[in-house]
Amino acid sequence: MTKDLVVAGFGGQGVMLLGQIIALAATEKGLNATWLPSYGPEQRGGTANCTVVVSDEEIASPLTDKPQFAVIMNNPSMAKFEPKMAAGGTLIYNSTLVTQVPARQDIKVVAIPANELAEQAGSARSANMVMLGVMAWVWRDVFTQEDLLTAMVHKVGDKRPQLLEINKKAFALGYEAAQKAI
Amino acid sequence: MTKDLVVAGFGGQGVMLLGQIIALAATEKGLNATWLPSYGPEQRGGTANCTVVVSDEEIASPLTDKPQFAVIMNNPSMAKFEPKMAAGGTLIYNSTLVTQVPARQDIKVVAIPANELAEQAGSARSANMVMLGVMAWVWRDVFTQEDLLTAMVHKVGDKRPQLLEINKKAFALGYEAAQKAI
Amino acid sequence: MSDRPNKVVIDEELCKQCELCVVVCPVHALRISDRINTKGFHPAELYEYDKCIMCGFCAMTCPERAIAVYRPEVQKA
Amino acid sequence: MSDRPNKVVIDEELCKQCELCVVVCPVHALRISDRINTKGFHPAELYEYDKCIMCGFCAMTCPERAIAVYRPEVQKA
Amino acid sequence: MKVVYERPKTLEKVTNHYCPGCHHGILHALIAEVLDEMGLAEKAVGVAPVGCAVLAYNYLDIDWIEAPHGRAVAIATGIKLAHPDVLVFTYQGDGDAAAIGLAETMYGAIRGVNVTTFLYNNAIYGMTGGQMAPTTLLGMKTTTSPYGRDAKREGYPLKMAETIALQGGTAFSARTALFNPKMIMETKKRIRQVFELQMKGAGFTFLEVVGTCPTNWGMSPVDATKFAETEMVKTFPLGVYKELKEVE
Amino acid sequence: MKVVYERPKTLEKVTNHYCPGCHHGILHALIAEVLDEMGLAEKAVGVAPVGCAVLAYNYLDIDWIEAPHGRAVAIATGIKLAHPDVLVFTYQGDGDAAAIGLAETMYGAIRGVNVTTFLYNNAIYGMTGGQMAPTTLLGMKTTTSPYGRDAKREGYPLKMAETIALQGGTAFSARTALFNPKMIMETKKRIRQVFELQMKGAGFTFLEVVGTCPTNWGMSPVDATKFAETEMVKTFPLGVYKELKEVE
Amino acid sequence: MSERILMKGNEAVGEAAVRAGCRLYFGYPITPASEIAEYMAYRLPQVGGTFVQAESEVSAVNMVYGAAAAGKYAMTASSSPGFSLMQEAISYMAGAEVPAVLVNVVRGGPGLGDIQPAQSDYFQMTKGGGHGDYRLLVFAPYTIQEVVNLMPTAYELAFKYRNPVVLALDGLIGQMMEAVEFTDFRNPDEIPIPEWAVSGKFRHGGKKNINTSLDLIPEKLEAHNWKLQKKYSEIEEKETRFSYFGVDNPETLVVAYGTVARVAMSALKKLLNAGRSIGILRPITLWPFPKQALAEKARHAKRIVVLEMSSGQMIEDVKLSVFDPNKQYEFYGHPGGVTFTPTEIEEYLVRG
Amino acid sequence: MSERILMKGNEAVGEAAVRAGCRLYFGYPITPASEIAEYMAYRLPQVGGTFVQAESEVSAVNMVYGAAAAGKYAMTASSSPGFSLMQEAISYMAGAEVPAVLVNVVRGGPGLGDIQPAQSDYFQMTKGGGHGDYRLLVFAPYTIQEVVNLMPTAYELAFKYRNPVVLALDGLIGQMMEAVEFTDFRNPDEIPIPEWAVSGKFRHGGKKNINTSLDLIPEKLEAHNWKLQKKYSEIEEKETRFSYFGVDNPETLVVAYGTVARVAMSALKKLLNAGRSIGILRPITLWPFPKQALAEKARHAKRIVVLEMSSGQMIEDVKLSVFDPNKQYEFYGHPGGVTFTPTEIEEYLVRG
Ligand SMILES: Cc1ncc(C[n+]2csc(CCOP(=O)(O)OP(=O)(O)O)c2C)c(N)n1
Ligand SMILES: Cc1ncc(C[n+]2csc(CCOP(=O)(O)OP(=O)(O)O)c2C)c(N)n1
Ligand code: SF4
Ligand code: SF4
Ligand code: SF4
Ligand code: SF4
Ligand code: SF4
Ligand code: SF4
Ligand SMILES: [Mg+2]
Ligand SMILES: [Mg+2]
Repeated sequence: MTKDLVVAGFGGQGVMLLGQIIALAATEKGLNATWLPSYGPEQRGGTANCTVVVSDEEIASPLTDKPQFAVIMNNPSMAKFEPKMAAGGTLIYNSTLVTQVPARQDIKVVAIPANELAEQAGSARSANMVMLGVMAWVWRDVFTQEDLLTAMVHKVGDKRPQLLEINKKAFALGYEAAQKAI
Repeated sequence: MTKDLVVAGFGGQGVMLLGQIIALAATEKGLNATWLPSYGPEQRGGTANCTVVVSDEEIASPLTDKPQFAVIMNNPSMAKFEPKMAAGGTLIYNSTLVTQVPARQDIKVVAIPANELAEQAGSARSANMVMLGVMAWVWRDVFTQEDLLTAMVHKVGDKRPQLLEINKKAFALGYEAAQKAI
Repeated sequence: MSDRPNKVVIDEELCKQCELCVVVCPVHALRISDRINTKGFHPAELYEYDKCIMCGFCAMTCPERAIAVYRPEVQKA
Repeated sequence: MSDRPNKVVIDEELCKQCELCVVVCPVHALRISDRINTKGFHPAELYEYDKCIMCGFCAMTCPERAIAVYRPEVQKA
Repeated sequence: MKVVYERPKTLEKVTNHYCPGCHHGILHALIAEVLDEMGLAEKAVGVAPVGCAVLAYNYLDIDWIEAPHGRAVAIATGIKLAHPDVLVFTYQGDGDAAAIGLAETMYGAIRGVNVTTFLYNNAIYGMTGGQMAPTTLLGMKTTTSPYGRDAKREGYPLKMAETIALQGGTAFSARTALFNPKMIMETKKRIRQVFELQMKGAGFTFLEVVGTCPTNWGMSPVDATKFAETEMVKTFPLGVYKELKEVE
Repeated sequence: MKVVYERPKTLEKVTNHYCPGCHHGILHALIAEVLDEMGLAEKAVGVAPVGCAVLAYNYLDIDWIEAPHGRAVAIATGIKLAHPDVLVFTYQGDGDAAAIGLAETMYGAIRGVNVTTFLYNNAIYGMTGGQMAPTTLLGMKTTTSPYGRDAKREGYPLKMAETIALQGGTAFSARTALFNPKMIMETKKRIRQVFELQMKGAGFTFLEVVGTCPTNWGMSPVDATKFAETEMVKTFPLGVYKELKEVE
Repeated sequence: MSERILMKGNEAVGEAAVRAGCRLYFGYPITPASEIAEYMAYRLPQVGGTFVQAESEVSAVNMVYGAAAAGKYAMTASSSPGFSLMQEAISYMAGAEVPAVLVNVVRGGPGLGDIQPAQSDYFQMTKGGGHGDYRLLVFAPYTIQEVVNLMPTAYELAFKYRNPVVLALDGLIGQMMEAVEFTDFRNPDEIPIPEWAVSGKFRHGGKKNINTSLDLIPEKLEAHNWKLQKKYSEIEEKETRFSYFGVDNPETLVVAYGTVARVAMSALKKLLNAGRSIGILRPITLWPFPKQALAEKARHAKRIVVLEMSSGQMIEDVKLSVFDPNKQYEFYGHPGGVTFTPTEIEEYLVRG
Repeated sequence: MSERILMKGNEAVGEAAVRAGCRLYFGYPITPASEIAEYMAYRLPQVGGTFVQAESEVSAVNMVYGAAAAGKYAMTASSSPGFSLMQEAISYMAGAEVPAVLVNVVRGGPGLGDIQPAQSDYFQMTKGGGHGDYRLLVFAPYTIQEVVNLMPTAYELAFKYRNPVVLALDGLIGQMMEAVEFTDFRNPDEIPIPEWAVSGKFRHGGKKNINTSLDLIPEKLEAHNWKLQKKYSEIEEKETRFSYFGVDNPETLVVAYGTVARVAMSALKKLLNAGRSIGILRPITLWPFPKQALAEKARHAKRIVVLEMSSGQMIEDVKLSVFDPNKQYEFYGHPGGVTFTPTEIEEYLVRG
């Protein structure tokens, strides 16, 4: 099993963190995982993205030019990654912000109103956690919800219980939405 | 015709200048000439030396490991260069200061009391000009006395007529001594 | 508002919503608007036209030089 | 001179004939000698033994630290 | 209708890459305004640093060269001696001009090179993500002084305007800031003054400008501006430290 | 028989390579004397420069490292942090410490590195044959200022003791000389003082010592010494510029 | 301590150095290497070590020079432009036989270039760089775990041979995260201060130590040079490292290191599954270069394909190693900070 | 003006530069290159030029960078350790396509080494040096006259290709004197300021010039790199220089440059007189290396003897050029500042 995922969006949308939580969850499960950020000028103002590869074998390239999975948080990222998706891949996008709906027919497309759900959970800033919940469903063959929630706690800490609650709620809403949408 | 010469002595003995005058005389005659100084740590305190090559052909190496001619102004230089002389070469030394008389039988050895003659000419500092006079005789197949004297004036200038007189006198004494000695 | 002569003109595409102009305005005539520009920022706007004394502070403070300030010809009394 | 106790002892091989000691000596007790060392320098020497007040100025000035200065035990009167 | 303020002609009409509220943008604009007013844009050459201002060449409509990190004054020296008739200035960060480039900056002053240096002092390495600068305040946390700058461990803030003022070839050295309109006007006045001095051949002119780095200070632009006004100036007192009155 | 003066133990008994009458020899000896008196030779590490003192390691019987040109203070920083219990000093020329090594020397002072720098100021590049130094006097002819140093062309002499004194981490900065016994004793006193300060962990200690270069000044040793006394001190006033009294 | 930790490459460099016994870090920030300094600034005070942010790379490497000459495990890290500034000191350290570990997280050049992963400092690290005849041991790990595993070796060899060692990474390895295991933790107090260290005479029996790269007598300097060359020969003989993956006598032999090798692995696996006669030789030491291994693996090959994130540098060593005009040598590269994609490598190898 | 003047190599460098149109010199003293700076300090003010003694080689080369980017003929000179310090800026200049002439009077290394003639910076000048993929045109004259003759060419090519050019001398050529003739004297006012020069917009029609080596978009930086590589190919094609002396198809082919070639000439002449089948190929450009010429001359050779004042650097380019395993390659060298003697070369060639 080798799966890869691109997470892309604005700098402030927490896409790096989302990728790291998934990589951490994999590591904690004893799987191999790589997390590769885009860095540098891309970051400032423009889009930020990272690539996660999860595998039960040794991972060769941490970088993928034809992602199987993608979480797309804004329009510029959609423009950048839709054409790169592997045929048969799954593209999940934040339908609250992304107005440019994917046109490709050879990929699975999942629209998740991440910001809406996040606000429902208590903070628009937890849109990335909504997407984590979505990924929990999408990669349910790899992770339990518990796996990802534990990794999330390890990553963001549990010092601010209120924030954690919001994040968990967002996660749950995402998981639910994904179940419905897919 | 290709001739080479090593001039060696203490830093203050004007050995560099002596070599340069000969190289200049050759150049002014339309011959080819190279002058190569030892430089660096050898200079401070220890011995200084230079190598002059004069030729009517293009000069390949400006550096010679078996000099045909040598002007030796002090003991350390004698120790250094006597063993290097080409068989059949001519070694001229300053017998006022050099106490270590050359032992080799396969070279011509010429003792010139350069400092004495220089003092006779008016200044111990013109010992190098005595040796220039000597070289004028030794290399009379290449240079006229005039050639070397002209080059000397070009090199040291004629601003200080008194000094020039001493130098010329030293030159003459050297030339004379060489005629007698060789 | 549109038929009143220009006082403060903000290039909304250049604005980065830093609020420096808002804070510097001595008469509190500026605020951050609800609009959103293509870079995702809410640009500043002049919302108290009459208060504005056209001092130019906002313009000289704006790091984006997104603001121009004009002084309408005054009909002297 | 040799049976008088040491006052100024100059290591002639170390001396470079710079004359700094000669000039610094407050009583002009030093001079450059006629001797020549293996490096070709004429070393300084104490030529006015009696004048020397053993102040040590020459020693502390000598860049070669070629000079040692001693104060003979004085037979107090 | 009278123009109170319009974007200066020499300031290219593009969105710069600076973070929202960063004072780099203000300093750029002031230089552009003075170039416009003095009619010098055609004769000016800017030397961009390595630092957040590395792309300054995209923002002012004059000739530019991008120097290796810290070497702006050396580059400027070469240009000025090649063309003594052009106005040459360097635009540098504190890391660029006062850490890796300290010797070059100092020698501009020692040699009295007839160029102008603007040092944007934001007490941090902005471009590389918030490491300690020579000018980082004592106690300030940065990614390379994570326990807060401690004089015993990380040394003392370097006061460039004062140090430069001490050098023989310095014609002008001052520290200004940009935290309110008065200081902005003061800074602009000084920019004009140093350009005038340069055109008269006075020698090295140096203007340290206290700025902000909201992003790496972890503050809003408004708070960062306040921090510059209340905290930065304690370590970096504003004022003129050397000023040549007469130029022969 | 009482010893008034004997060659210090730590001064190796070899002929040094310095030209006759060069003050480098005096400064070496004074450092050796202080090391002897303080019993620190076993604990001392010297950092030799590139310059006439490049072979200093042959003359003092202590551990030595020879640094790249100008980098002595950086090297010293590495050594000191590796072994805080050793006494670390750099011995540098004006070219080494104040031209190519200016940033390194300054940062010793800014950072307050607990090492000592001796700067031998002979206003010239001795080792390379008499080129202009940062400290060359105005009007002085050198092989690279053949028309005499002109402030407009070659800039101004750099005053290191004053500039170093300005930096926060400097515990001591002074300028002394060696042109007469009084000054020699003063210099020795200061050497002891800076070593004591270092052993107390005071921070960066800096001693600029006005010396001579008879060879490249084209003077006899006696005249050169006089020149130091009468001319050099005009541009380089002797004195203590910063002195930490209390060390926590 | 054998827990698997998800870690950024640059941070792993720092942690691995700490665990190898390094307590002295001197550095100057530069993308994409800055996290090494940042990690050390945070980590070293926790273990009684010292972090100094130098005023420049010139200064940083000279601080390392001093600390290493004093006998301690010291380190600096930078990226290409900063590494260029270190060349004089590196030549000195090689000449004076000072051991240290220097990290170069290579980025796109020349000049300021960009900040993306590259391999265009190959020549600089393996041959050119500073002046004079000297060599550096250059390790080019391709996973973060390999970074961690090589670190203690890097220090051991640096001190064994008294020679600077370079860890050549690139922006990708520096910036990515993956799980690593740290097994060793060496107590620096147990690392003896070497005999030769400039550390105060009292530390080594009152004998005076001099560390210098100067010898003004050319004959002596020549002798010193031949001594260094002998050491380099010994290193070539004993310390060459590589890995090979593929069929035994491949028709197509790919040569690549670091990130490129890693990306190429994906393609290789596919091609091997498809039954192709192919293999990849990955130099782990760029110097000493695995000459013999390469010559052997190339014996039956027709195509020798060199992949580099540069415009072609290692290709010269490949040719010199194989030294057979009857092969087809192909270079395929990306200079300027562009990374290969697995697909493009696969396509290239299939097409070629 | 075609008088023969007896002149020191280093001074001839200065005079030749002045006559080529250089009026801006920035340098820092170092043996054995200092006389170049000293000569310029004296000479440039006479012709309205400017000499600046920089505070370091880093600063000197950046001043050259500025002046050259401003469109003027500028120069610096140094020797090995100083040249190492210039590597970052040289990489920048290559990247930003800034033309200048840089002189390296090579001395013995590594480190502080000594101050005697050497050739051990070959790798640094031709390949390694700074970071990133770039090349420098490297001229290696072997007489002072050749120094003088190459100087105008060096500037012309620097500006034609917008690339730094290196004049590689060594202490022997720098310090020796021989007669030279100066024929050209180019009035710098007649050298047009190029279009691209950063010299104030008014000088080039109000169009804004930007000089930079930065491009943060890797794809663009890659394209820029390929553009540079194309330029380098053109230079390789058009600007390779060498000289050959000896029989047409020598059995023994000697390869040497600069001082070594010159010393070897003495031996060669003797051996040719003695009827030996021998020849010497002397690269005049070290980069571009005379690959084809060498391959041709080597076709019938059995022995290929490479002589270098180093521990063996050019030998790699010789092998890559000939690329034939059926030859005998011999390296004979002196690192550390030791110069060959004519006799030893003769004996070596006879013995071998
Ligand atoms: C030789 C070299 N070293 C380091 C860097 C990395 N670097 C780029 S900008 C910078 C510092 C920026 O700080 P500053 O000069 O204060 O400018 P700011 O971004 O704060 O305006 C550094 C260290 C580099 N590009 N080159
Ligand atoms: C990088 C480098 N640049 C230049 C030199 C040449 N160099 C050796 S010593 C020296 C200057 C010596 O002057 P100073 O530091 O004043 O010492 P002094 O000899 O006067 O005591 C120079 C430029 C060098 N060795 N290395
Ligand atoms: S011009 Fe002055 S009063 Fe008007 S909005 Fe701007 S700051 Fe406020
Ligand atoms: S100062 Fe400028 S950028 Fe900032 S909010 Fe006001 S208009 Fe926008
Ligand atoms: S000890 Fe004093 S008095 Fe005696 S010789 Fe020396 S300087 Fe003169
Ligand atoms: S001071 Fe020393 S070196 Fe100089 S003359 Fe006197 S004894 Fe000799
Ligand atoms: S990082 Fe800091 S200095 Fe740089 S643009 Fe952003 S706020 Fe300004
Ligand atoms: S050259 Fe000058 S500084 Fe150097 S030893 Fe000689 S006199 Fe002293
Ligand atoms: Mg800054
Ligand atoms: Mg000096």
